[in-house]
Amino acid sequence: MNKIYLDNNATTAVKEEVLDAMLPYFREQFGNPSSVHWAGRMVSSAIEKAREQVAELLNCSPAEVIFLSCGSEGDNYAIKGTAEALKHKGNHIITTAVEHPAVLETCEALEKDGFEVTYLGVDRDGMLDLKELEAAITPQTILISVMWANNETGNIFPISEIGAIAKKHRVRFHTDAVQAAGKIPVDVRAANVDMAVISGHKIGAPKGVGAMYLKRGTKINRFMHGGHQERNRRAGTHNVAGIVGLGVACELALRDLDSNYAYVRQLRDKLEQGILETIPEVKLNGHPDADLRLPNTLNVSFNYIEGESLLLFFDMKGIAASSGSACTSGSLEPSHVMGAMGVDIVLAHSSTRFSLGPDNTEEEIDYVLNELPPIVQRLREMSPLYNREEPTPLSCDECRMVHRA
Amino acid sequence: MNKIYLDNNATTAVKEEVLDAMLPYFREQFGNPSSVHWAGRMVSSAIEKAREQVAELLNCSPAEVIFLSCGSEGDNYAIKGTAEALKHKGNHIITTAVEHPAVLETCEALEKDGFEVTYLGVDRDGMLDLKELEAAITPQTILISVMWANNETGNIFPISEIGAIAKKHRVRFHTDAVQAAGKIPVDVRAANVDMAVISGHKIGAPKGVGAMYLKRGTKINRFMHGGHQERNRRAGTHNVAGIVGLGVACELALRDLDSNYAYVRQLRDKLEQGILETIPEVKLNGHPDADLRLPNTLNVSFNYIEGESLLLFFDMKGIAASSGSACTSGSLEPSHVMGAMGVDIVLAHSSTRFSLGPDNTEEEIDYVLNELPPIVQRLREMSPLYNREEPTPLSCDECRMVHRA
Amino acid sequence: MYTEKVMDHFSNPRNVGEIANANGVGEVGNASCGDIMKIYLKVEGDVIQDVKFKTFGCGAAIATSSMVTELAIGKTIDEALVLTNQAVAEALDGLPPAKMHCSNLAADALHEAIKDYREKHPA
Amino acid sequence: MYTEKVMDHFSNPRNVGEIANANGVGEVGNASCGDIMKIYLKVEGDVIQDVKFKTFGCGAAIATSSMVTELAIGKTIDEALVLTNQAVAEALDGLPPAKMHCSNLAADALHEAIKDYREKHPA
Ligand SMILES: Cc1ncc(COP(=O)(O)O)c(C=O)c1O
Ligand SMILES: Cc1ncc(COP(=O)(O)O)c(C=O)c1O
Repeated sequence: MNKIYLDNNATTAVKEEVLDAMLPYFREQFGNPSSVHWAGRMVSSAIEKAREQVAELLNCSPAEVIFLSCGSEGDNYAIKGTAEALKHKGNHIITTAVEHPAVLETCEALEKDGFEVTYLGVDRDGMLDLKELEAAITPQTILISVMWANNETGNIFPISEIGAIAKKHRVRFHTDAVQAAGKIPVDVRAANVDMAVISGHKIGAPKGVGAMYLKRGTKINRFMHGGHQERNRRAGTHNVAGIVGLGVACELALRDLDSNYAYVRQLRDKLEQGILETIPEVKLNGHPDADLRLPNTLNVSFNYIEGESLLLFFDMKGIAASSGSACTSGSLEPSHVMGAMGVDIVLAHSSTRFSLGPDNTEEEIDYVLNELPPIVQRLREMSPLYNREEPTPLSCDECRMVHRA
Repeated sequence: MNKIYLDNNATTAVKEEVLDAMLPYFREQFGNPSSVHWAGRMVSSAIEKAREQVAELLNCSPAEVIFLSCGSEGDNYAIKGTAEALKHKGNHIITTAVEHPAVLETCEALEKDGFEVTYLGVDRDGMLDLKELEAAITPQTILISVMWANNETGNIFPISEIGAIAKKHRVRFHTDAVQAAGKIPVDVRAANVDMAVISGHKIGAPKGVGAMYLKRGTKINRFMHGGHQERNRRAGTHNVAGIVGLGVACELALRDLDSNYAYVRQLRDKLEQGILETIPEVKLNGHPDADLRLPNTLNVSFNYIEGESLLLFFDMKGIAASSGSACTSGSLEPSHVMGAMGVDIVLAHSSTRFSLGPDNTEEEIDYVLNELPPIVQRLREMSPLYNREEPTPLSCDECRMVHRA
Repeated sequence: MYTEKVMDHFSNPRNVGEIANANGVGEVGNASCGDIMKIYLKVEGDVIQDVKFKTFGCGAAIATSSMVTELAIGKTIDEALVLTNQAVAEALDGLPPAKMHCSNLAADALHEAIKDYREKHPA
Repeated sequence: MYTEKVMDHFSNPRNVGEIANANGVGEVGNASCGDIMKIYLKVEGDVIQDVKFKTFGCGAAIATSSMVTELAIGKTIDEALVLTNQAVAEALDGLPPAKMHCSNLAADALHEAIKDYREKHPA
C-alpha cells in the first residue's frame, strides 16, 4: 500500500544524516558530558557543536541556547520562569487564543496562582490585531507570548512587529517557534525576541529534545531544578544523542530552507487548489493569502464529515493527515484554534490538516487528489447532516452525552 | 590505551539489545503515537509495551507508569506536583540532607514559596535515624522524600521501613530510585511507596528518558503543562525511541539482576579490599557493611589529594571514575553528601567514586589496583598537605579566593 | 487503538442509509459533541424488519451505529429496548476508554427510534 | 575542557617540590576551597634563581602552579611581582571559566613568597 505522510506538523521522520550523526553517542561515546574523564570529554564538545548549529539557525549566540527535552518544556520554562522571576514587577501576561496547549495550559495554571492573562482573539482568518495587542499592555504586563506560526492553520504571525511593540514597552517577548523553525527564516535577533522555543522532532531530529533561545541577560527562574547542567539553567543529564541530532537537523534546515520550502510550497499549493476545485463545500481554514501561512500547511474543513472518520478513511488509502476534531485529541471540544477563528462547530469537527515535508512528491499529491473525492462523498452520504432539510440541533444544552445508558 | 569505565552511576552505555530495539523508531516507525493514522498506530503499541516492561521492574500496574524526560524531571514533578496538590493539607516536607540536587534544589525552591522542609541528617556512615524521621512528622507534613540508594556512597536506605512509617502517618512517600532500580530489587508495592522515579541512562537505556511510578489514586498537579499525552499527566510528544529503549532496559535489568549484580558485587569487593589494603590513609565513605551499599559502588577518600587531579591522572591511564570534589561539579563546595556525613573538608575534596557495571572484568580491576598506588603516591608528593608539620588553615574565613589579582 | 471488529464495522459499515417509509426514526447526539446518530426503523408486527443509520462522528460512532443495526434487525421491539450501549461496545470487542461516551450512543438512537414508532403507533 | 598546554603542565608539572634552604615561602588558598598552593623561592641578588611548588588542587591549580614557576625563574623580584594570575592563565592558552577563581592563584602564591623574602631580607 501507498504510505503518504502528510502530517509533518505532528512529527517528522528522523533524517538519515541526523541519525548517522547520533548513532555513535549511544554506545561508543556514551559518557556523561559533565564527567572529567575521557568518556565525558568525548561528548562535551559534541554538545557545544550542536549548540553552535542551533544558534546559527536562530541567529543568536551559542551561549544563548539551552537544551531541553521538548517544545512543551520550553514553553513551560519560558512562561513560568518569567512569571516567577518578574512577579515583583507585575502579574499580567498577554498571549493569544490560538497558542499550543503548552502555552495555553501553562497560562491557565498561572491564572490560578494570581496572574492575569489576556488571551487575544483572532479574526476569521486566524490573524491578530496588533493594535489590540499594544492596547492590552499595562504597567503590570511582564510577558507577551505569541507563537511564530500556528501548528493547525500554518498562519505566520508578525513576530518582528510584535517584537518592536514589546521593545517599545519594555515587555519581555516569548515566541513558540516550534512550527516556524526550519520552515521559514527565524531570526530571533532581527525580530527582537527574548525567548524562542524549538522542538527537534518537527525538523527531522528525534522526539524528546528541544531548545530554547534565552537572550543574554534575561532573568528567568529555573523550571527543572537539580544539577548544574546548561550553566544552571536546566538540570538533568544531557540527552547527548538527541542534542547532537538536533544540532545536525538545525544545520540541514538552515542549509536547505530555501530550496526545500520552495518545493514544498509548490506541492502544498497544488494540493490546496486541487481540493478546493474538485470538492464542493470545502472551507479553507487560515489566512487566504498563502504567503501568510507556512509553506507546508493546508487546513480545510470538509463540511458534514467528522474529522476522525475522515482520517481513518484516508488512512485506509495510506494517507496520513490530522484533524481538529475533538475525537482525535482526547478532549471533548474540537480545536480551540477553529473556535477562536469563529469556525462553525460542525466545520471545526470537520477540519483536516495536511502538513507536507520535503520528502513528499508530486505523484503523492496526485494520488491524494484522486483518492479524496470519493472518500469525502462516501462519508457525506453516511452523514445525517448532508442534504438535511430540518435544522441541526447545535446548542450544547441538548447534548445527549448525558443520555447514555 | 586501556579504557576502563568505572563511572556507571554517572551514566551507562546503551545496551546493544536496547539500541537494536530503538532503531526502528527513528525512521521507519517515526509517527506521533497520538496520531490516528498508520504512522501513529505503529508506535502507540510500542509505548504501551514499554510501559508494561517498566511496570514489571517496579512491580506496579502499567497504568501507574508515566514516561518523562529524565530522573530530574521525575523528582521535580513528584515534589512540586505534590506540594501544589496538597498545600491545602499542610506545608511541611521531610527529606534528607544527602538527596540528589534534583530533590534538594526543588525543596529549596519550595521553601521560598512558603513550604517548610526538614532535611534529616545522616550519621558518619551516611545512614538515617528512622526515629528522627518519624519524630519529624507533624500534622502539616504532606510528603516524605527519601532516595532508595545514594548516588555517591551507594548507601541503601530502608525504604520499606520508611514506607511503613509513611503509611502509618498517612503521609505521601516519594523515593528517588534512580540509582537503585536495576541494581537491587525495587518493589514499590511491597515498600508502600506512592511515587518512585527512575532514569533510563543509569540502566543501559539512553539519556533523556525516565519514568515515574505514581500510585493509582495519588493526586498530583501537573509539572509539564500542555497536551493530553500520558493521560494528562505529562505534556510533550513522546520520546518514542527513548521510551522503547527504557522498556527493554527494564526488562533486561529485571532478567539479569541477580546474576549481574552477584558478579559486579564480587568485582567491587575485590577493588574495595585491594585499595584499602595497599594504599595507606584511605577512608571508606558510606556504610562499612557492604550489604547496605549498592553492589556496584565504592567511595573512598585518598587523603591529601584533591579529587579532580586524581581523576585526571586516572584518566591518563584510561580509568574513568568520579569525585565529590567541588572542582568536578561546578560548585564551590565539595559534595554535600560528604558534608552531611561529617567527612573532613580535605577528605571530602579527596573523595572518589568507583561505580561498576556488568561489563567490567576481573582484569580491569587488577589493572586498576596496579595503577592506583603510584598515581596516589605521586600526587601526594605534590601536595603541601602531605607530611606537613604546620597545621593547615582550614577555616573558610581565611579563604584566599578574595586575594586574586 | 480500535479493535479489528470496530475497524471492520467502520470501514464496511452495515445498513447505511435511510428507509424511505420508515415508521420510527430516532436521533441522538449533537454537533458540538461531534457525534450525531440517526436510526430509521421499519417495524412490522413488533419485529424490526429493517433498520438503517446515518452518522456524523468518529470511527467509534460509525462502528457502533453499524453494530447496533446488526444487533437490532430481526429482534422484537422489547428485545431491542434491552440492548445497551455497553452491549454494543462489547459486541465490537470493546472501545477505547476515551470513546465510551459521546461516540457510544447508538443504542440510545435505536431506543429513540422505537419510542418514535410507539408514539406513532400506540398499542 | 582544558587546553593542551594545561594538560601538559598538569601531567608533567615543572618544578614540583620544596627548596630545602628557601629564602622565601608563600602559601595561598584554603582546604575548604579545595586549592592550596605553596611556593618556595631561592632569591639571589634580586633574581629568582630557583622556584618550586607544592599544590593541593584540581588540574588547573597544578598547571598554573607549574606555569608560574616557569615564568618566574630567572626573573628579578620586581619583574615577578608584575606577573598576574591572568597572565599565567594566558600562558596556558586560557582556563575554563569555572576555573578562573580559586584554581588560578599561583601568581598570588608567588607574590606571597616574594613578600616573605622581602620581610626576611629588608633592603
Ligand atoms: C540519585 C539520582 N537522582 C536523580 C538523578 C538525575 O537523573 P537525570 O540525570 O536523568 O535527570 C541522578 C543522576 O544524575 C541520580 O543519581
Ligand atoms: C506550536 C507548537 N508548540 C509546541 C509544541 C510541543 O512540542 P513537543 O511535542 O516537542 O513538546 C508543538 C508540537 O506538538 C507545537 O506544534
